[in-house]
Amino acid sequence: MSERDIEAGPTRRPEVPPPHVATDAEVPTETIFRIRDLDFFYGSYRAIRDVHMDVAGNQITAMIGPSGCGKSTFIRCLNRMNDLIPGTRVDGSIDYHGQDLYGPDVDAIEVRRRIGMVFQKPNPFPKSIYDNVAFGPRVNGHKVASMDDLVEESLRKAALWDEVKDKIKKSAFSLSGGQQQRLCIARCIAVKPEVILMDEPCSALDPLATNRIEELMIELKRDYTIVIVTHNMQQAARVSDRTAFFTAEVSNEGRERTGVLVEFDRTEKIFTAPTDRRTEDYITGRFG
Amino acid sequence: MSERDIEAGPTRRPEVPPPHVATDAEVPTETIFRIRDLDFFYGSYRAIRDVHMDVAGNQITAMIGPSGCGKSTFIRCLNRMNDLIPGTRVDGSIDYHGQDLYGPDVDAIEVRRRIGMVFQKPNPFPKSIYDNVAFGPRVNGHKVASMDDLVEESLRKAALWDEVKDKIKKSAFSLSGGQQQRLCIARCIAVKPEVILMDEPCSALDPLATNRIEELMIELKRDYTIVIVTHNMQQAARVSDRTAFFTAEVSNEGRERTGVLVEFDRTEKIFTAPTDRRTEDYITGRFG
Amino acid sequence: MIVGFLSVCALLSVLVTVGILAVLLEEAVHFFAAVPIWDFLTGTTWAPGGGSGAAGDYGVLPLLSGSLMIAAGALLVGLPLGLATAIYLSEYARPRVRAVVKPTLEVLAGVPTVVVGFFALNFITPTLLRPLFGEDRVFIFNAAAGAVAVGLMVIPLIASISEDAMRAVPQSLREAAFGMGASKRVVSLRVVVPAALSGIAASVIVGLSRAVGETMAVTIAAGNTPRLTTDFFASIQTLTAYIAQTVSGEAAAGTVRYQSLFAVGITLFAITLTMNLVSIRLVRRFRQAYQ
Amino acid sequence: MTASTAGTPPAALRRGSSRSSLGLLLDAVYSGALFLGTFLGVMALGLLLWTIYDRGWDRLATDPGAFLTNFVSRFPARAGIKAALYGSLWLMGLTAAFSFPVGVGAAIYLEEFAPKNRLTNFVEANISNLAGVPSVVFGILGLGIFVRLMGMGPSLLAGGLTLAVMSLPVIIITCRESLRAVPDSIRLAAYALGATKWQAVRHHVLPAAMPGTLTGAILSLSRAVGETAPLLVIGAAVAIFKTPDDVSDPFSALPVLIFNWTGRPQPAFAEAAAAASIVLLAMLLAMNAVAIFLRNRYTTRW
Amino acid sequence: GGGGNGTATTDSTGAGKQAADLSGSIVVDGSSTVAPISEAIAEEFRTEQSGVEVSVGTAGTGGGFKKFCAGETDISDASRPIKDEEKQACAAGGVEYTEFRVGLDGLAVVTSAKNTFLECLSEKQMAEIFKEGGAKTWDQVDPKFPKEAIAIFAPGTDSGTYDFFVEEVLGDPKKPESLKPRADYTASEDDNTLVQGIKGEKNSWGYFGFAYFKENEAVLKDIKVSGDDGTCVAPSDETVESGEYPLSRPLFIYVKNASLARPEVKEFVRFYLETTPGLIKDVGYAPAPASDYEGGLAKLKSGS
Ligand SMILES: Nc1ncnc2c1ncn2[C@@H]1O[C@H](COP(=O)(O)OP(=O)(O)OP(=O)(O)O)[C@@H](O)[C@H]1O
Ligand SMILES: Nc1ncnc2c1ncn2[C@@H]1O[C@H](COP(=O)(O)OP(=O)(O)OP(=O)(O)O)[C@@H](O)[C@H]1O
Ligand SMILES: [Mg+2]
Ligand SMILES: [Mg+2]
Repeated sequence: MSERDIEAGPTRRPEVPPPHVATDAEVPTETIFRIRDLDFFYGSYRAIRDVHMDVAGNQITAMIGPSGCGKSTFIRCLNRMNDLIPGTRVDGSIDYHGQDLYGPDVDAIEVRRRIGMVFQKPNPFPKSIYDNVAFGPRVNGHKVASMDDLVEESLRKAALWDEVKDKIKKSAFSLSGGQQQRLCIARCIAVKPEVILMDEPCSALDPLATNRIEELMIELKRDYTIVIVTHNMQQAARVSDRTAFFTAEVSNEGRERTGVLVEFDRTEKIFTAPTDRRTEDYITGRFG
Repeated sequence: MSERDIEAGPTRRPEVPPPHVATDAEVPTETIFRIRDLDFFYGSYRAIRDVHMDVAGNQITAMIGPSGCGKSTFIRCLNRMNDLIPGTRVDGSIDYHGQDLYGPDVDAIEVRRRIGMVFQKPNPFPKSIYDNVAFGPRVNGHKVASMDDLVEESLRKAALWDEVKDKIKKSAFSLSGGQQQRLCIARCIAVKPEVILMDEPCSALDPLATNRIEELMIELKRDYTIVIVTHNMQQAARVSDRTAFFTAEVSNEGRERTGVLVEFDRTEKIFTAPTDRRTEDYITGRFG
Repeated sequence: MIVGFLSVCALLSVLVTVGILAVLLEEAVHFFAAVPIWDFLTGTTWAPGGGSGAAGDYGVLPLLSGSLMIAAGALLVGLPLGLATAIYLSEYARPRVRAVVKPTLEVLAGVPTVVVGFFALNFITPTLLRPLFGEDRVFIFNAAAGAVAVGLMVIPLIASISEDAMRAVPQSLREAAFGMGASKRVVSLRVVVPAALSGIAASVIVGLSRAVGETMAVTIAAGNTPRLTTDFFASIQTLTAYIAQTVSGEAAAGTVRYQSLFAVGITLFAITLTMNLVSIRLVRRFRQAYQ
Repeated sequence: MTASTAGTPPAALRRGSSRSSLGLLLDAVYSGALFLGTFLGVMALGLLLWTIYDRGWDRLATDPGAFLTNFVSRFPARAGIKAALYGSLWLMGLTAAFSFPVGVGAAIYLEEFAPKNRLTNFVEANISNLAGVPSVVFGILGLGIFVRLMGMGPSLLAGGLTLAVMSLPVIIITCRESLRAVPDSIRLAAYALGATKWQAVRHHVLPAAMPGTLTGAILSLSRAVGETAPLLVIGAAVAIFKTPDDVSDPFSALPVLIFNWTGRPQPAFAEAAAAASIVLLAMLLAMNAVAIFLRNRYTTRW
Repeated sequence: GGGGNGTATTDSTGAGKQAADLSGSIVVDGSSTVAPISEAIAEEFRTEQSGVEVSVGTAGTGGGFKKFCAGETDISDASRPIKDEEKQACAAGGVEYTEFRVGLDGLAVVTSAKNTFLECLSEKQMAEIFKEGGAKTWDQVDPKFPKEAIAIFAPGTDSGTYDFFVEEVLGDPKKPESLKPRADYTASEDDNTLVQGIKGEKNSWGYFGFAYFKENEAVLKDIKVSGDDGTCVAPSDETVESGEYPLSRPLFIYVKNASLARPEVKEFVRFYLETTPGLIKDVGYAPAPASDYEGGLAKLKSGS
């Protein structure tokens, strides 16, 4: 958006190589998100800095990086979820299909209709399982032939149907942690958004369920664009087309931790021949 | 507790081999929990059935199994956390150091002081980070030389100190998902219970943080007994001494899903030479 | 469109205030033309002339002290009992007990205040206060009885509203504390109450407002003697009692006596407004948000 | 070997094995005090109910039919509450119909939509302040605005509006608090599904806030229905020999009648007043039952 | 005094005709003291004119006049004569009216049944008790009485009873030579409340409506009142009605002349004046001298 003076601000920038970010030329598909110079502030605290990234359509883009490096913050910028936290600020630009997401005449609601999200902490509504899933289509005014079918289909895709089919009218709060997580996935895909943002969608899932969700993602990417945050490197390697590695840069004598995008490239490349030293450190052996 | 008629009840039990459970003889250390014939009911729904298990002291016992099979339910029985959900019922017996945990003159508060817990969903108090950690020692009336030191130590152990040391008085809600999870671990170890129950303590953590928590567990087991629930098979294999595999048994035409303990043995044995077919299926290749 | 409707609703409450101020000021200005505002605010005798138009003394302090005594006394009774009830119902009581006690208390919020007044006069004073503090010490009409009566009326408000606030605290917070071996006392006092503080404060504001604004019960039980005193066993008069007495009395419109009721009304308005501004400040400082 | 080198041998899980006796004592004192507090409150209020029952039951029970269907009379034995009962029922309906939607609407606006600024703060203070305005003053307001300015006369509509205005503050305050208590994660979840603010409120936040809101409605409507002074001021009748047909009719109301009867010299009127109080409370209970039923339905534990 | 009789002309329905076919509604508001009489009349009137709806409110004499002079009511109940301020308001509101006296309310001067020394008080002694800076203990009223504090219970300054008593005992407050009433006593607008207070304090003294004394004779003791001639008179239905008992105040209704032009109002007022003497004792008051009612009926005739 605005031309920011990169060197301004009180932060002493440590000497690090500039991030290696694959350019558009390497990407065959259409660019859905075009992110430039993105900074995000919680009050005066800068949580992420200078993110430059292009998210391609019909692909799965994975975000990896240590806890607290700003992955959730970043992904929440993509559908303006952060608008809802008071005292926050976005700098830089995110274009969605060429349109500035934070432009003055952009309706955040419309943005969120098109760009769905699954949160890191499962947050079902205090309603029945059925109503949790049916809510999205209802409020989006989707004409559905049969809501029951849509609910079943969504729950099936999220690998939850078998477990809940007999208690579909029971409270979503009576589900186990992993079941709630899958419910939130089902809820998100039921509205059929254009882009699906998933913040660690499999963190509470066993390998079997994880596998089913991964299959779902691969199936979905034919029609949708998917961005996921994951701590599971294998998962990123398995499902994603491109991977972004974030890390927290410590400066000002350890007082400031700012998330930066270290490297963003084809997943294969990231996991086999990372350009940045830090990526390599993170990917390789040392950490289980 | 009571002699239950195993064949009674409306559930048609499918033909399955009896669980293979290592007997006490194979266990070198003292038995801390002696669980017999444990059934747990949410209202009329039986979530777990017939669990028979001995948890050894100064060991890490891992619970694995598909989502919704009753791991959380089971682990919450061990410190009577389930007492707080109205309409639930425990059948069978859990002895803790030879004393019936559900006996008439047992004080549930006393139980929970000795048997601490980290929950599956991070649940920090709406207080500062510092107060979250200091809460337990304060209310338990621990005499501590310096609360500041205790807080720092606990946060260090949970691999969170560096990230939060400059915002220790800020609200715990301003932490990232993984940071909240580590905060809950720090909060739990600050009260120094005899047993620590951890329900997926690393689900939101990156490999680095996970590694640190695992190191913590191994360090802690010198003095404490640890029971963890994890979906991460590698984690179970890495840290635990013994592993229990649970699964959900489907009966009554798919209408009833009850958690059962399939196999419980030394971790090495479970991962290399499982006795039960279902364990093997779960452990091996097919899933991630 | 909907937001428009909603904002109109909010606007309405402002209009009500404007309306009240308008109807009060309309007459109060005449009053203050006759009685200097300084005399009104600092005078220590309240002796309005009778309806016959005799001149009187209009020093509001006796009424003010009466109102403050009743409010303080009512809070002294209502706050501990109300909060105890709220915590008990939310954290301790079995669902059945709660299902009975809470609605019962709420019905009591609707007992006509006349009835409560007579209860105080015929029961609280003779069978509670007098045996306890001595027949000679306790006048038949006394501030204490009025305060207890109003305190009783405040209980359902504080208990019920606070209880709802406490129950809205997510169970996961309780679990977190119980999981560390906290007792119910600790959980309720250190986790639930702080998390529900905003709602509890609201209940106290509502209760206190009711205590200050209550009329009939006080009129009957506490007597109607405007008197600057701190003796809880003496008969007093509150601002509201004076208003009620005058509004449906004999005083002719246009007399200072009649206009004085509007001046008292404005005073009351100013007091409650200050009280509320202060309490909102306080609450904001201590509020904990949860997710 | 012991499980914990740090501490006590793993023995008793009995009460007090690790907790200090002071702590235990405090626990006991605390729970005792809570129980006692609740008990005292309920007792006192029970006693109050009993005195009403004691005074009024005989009068009510001797000929309930006549008591309910007679109009007032100068002879206490013949006096009935018909007009007042109808009037109160009408008032109850009107008051609820006005104050609940408006109160909830205002609360939603202030809590969910209004920008958080000085103005909202002021409006908030102003609403709490209205809660402390004595009912008589609302009567004066009603007389000035509804009866005179808007030309409604001493009609049911004017009475209902006056009581509604009086009930508003408590409904708004409690509804706001309940909205505030709804975890943000619920709002976020709804927004992420593309819900508008209003949809999120309408489908999730408001239902979750319903229990508290209904409590506020119960409390404030109970008060409104039991209120005398404002009705007297706007001109409710103590004696009227006709039940209202529509909202423009003059009316009587139970508390007005009760007040009037308790002021009469004959003790028999005091008994009739107590009997009328019983009817009023029964009416309230019936009204509350609806709200309580709804409240129980909406109750969720997070 | 009355505000002059109206100029309304006779209605075609015909006055005085006892037809059961009248309809319309009549709004009565004002003093809660007079309301029981109006209520009783309305109750009886129904049997004659079931088509006429009468409603009786109790906004107080002052509140009643405010409405009356704004033209909102047909009849205003009053426990005192209309005041100058109110006359002005009525004139400003264009409301002309006729005053009718409808009854007498005796004031009983009482003490607790536990009291042993109070039998009769002169108006002078009562002035001593009730004036500003008056007696604190009984011996200051009469040296024969014990030195005990006087506990005074009396209607609030805003009641007609108070006004009447003050004027009767202390003199017209508008005259500078009159005594000022004291303010440090326990007041209540509700006579039943006063009864409770007086019965509970053995050195109590107070005054209120006679009817309340009659209903509580067991716990109260009446004090005879002696006027200028020095004879002690006890209050009773007879002494109040005959005027022998000095402390009784008149009760009024004020009727809007424009309303009197309506046949149902006129009929109601006529009925009021004719029926009141027969039923006023039911509600605890005494009838006014017969001449008052006759005069009223005459006014009614001439007015139409
Ligand atoms: N409060 C409750 N009321 C009713 N049923 C419940 C409740 N909590 C859990 N269940 C059910 O009990 C079963 C076991 O749940 P539990 O939470 O123990 O699973 P879990 O093994 O921890 O799963 P996950 O790995 O997904 O956390 C599930 O089918 C769940 O739906
Ligand atoms: N609401 C908030 N207010 C202030 N700081 C916040 C807030 N939310 C997060 N932060 C801080 O911003 C940084 C990035 O947080 P974020 O949630 O984006 O991390 P993350 O990469 O998602 O981590 P995790 O893997 O643990 O979920 C963290 O240091 C965190 O403490
Ligand atoms: Mg995150
Ligand atoms: Mg679980």
